[in-house]
Amino acid sequence: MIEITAEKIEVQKVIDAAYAPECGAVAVFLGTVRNFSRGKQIYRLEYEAYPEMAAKKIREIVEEAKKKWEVKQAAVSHRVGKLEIGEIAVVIAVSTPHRQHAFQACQFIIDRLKEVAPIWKKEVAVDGETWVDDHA
Amino acid sequence: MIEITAEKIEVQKVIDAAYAPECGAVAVFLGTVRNFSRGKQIYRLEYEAYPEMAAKKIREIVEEAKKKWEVKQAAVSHRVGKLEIGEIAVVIAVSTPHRQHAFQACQFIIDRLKEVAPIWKKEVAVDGETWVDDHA
Amino acid sequence: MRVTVKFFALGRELTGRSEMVVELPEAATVQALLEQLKSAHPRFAQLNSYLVAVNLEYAEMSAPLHEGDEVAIIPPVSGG
Amino acid sequence: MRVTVKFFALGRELTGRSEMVVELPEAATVQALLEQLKSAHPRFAQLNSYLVAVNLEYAEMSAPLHEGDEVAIIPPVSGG
Repeated sequence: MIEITAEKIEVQKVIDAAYAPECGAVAVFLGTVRNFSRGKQIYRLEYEAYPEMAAKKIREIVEEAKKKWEVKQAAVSHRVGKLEIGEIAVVIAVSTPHRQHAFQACQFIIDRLKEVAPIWKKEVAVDGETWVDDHA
Repeated sequence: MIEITAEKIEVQKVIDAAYAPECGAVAVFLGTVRNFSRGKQIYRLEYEAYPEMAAKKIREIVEEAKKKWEVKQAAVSHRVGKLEIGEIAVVIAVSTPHRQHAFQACQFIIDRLKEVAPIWKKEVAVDGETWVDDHA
Repeated sequence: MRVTVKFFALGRELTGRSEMVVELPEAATVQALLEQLKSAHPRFAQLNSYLVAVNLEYAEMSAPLHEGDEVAIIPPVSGG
Repeated sequence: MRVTVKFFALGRELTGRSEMVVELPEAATVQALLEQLKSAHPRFAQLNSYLVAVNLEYAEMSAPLHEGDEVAIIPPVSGG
């Protein structure tokens, strides 16, 4: 399961989609909306995606993770639209037979997703709106 | 939240217990019952704990993690009793402002838990029952 | 030939458009498309950092375009 | 003095007990308790790898025990 969705993400659904009976470990990453960023109070975030390309890039990242580690199953759900503080922007779940691989693969997927997936966030803060550029 | 429980673990509850509004990252680890272990087909696992000491040790591990990394909130739930294939034995959730810390602290907690928490598992397999000794 | 150009995030806000169809000479490159966009949409020229994707894949400035290509202007990403 | 001894997992199965109260001389050590357990419960002697906890903390063999202590025999752990 790889999805770009405007609906609230149900963590359990993403975990279920990553289930594999031969695996004893599932590593999960949740990216959530913080109340402060770069020293400013945040009201909300607005996520926008190029959904077809984002899904394609994330599929490629997952395939790359499967080559590097013993990943049996992985699922990624990324939300778009307006998100309030505490809401979940992204959930990544990775099943592996052994836990070290689960952590490494999960971290790889979120790191690469942030680098290459065409998804953008705008911070709506006390001093206005800013499109975030993490790589600037 | 640190608990040793005979009830099925609800992942979302553990994640909720690790929620911190100033955090943008939650790393979660799920340990689940695999269908194969050491080349044998497993029917089920039976977990036993020394609950008071297990909870105390896990609290200490979480405190240690909070000293090493910027962990704002952490929650651990470990199940005891008979578990079928696919059931969840342990859930660990860790909230941090930045994701690298979340992964590192979560992995540290599960690694240390497996080393020092007085919790035991018996594999019920095709060829009989064995108390697992991961450190042998 | 015609290509479809998609804009997102700051690029969408600057141009006021999420999509437009652009008429180009045969075998025009990504670079040629961008120059045409900048002269036709001065506010697009204000977008000073972006990559370009052609048919869902990041592309070089020198890549030739073809009839019906979907070109996307990709400002710095910040998902997750 | 009396201490309570708790058994878990293989230790529990070998002794057939999850808990027992043991009478010991004043200031007996963990080591002395273990020797007494081994001679009173030959099947306990079959447990060949374990640690000992006193009042919820891992303890040395030389640690002195006190009235009312809760001692636990901790076979190799395998949680998670």
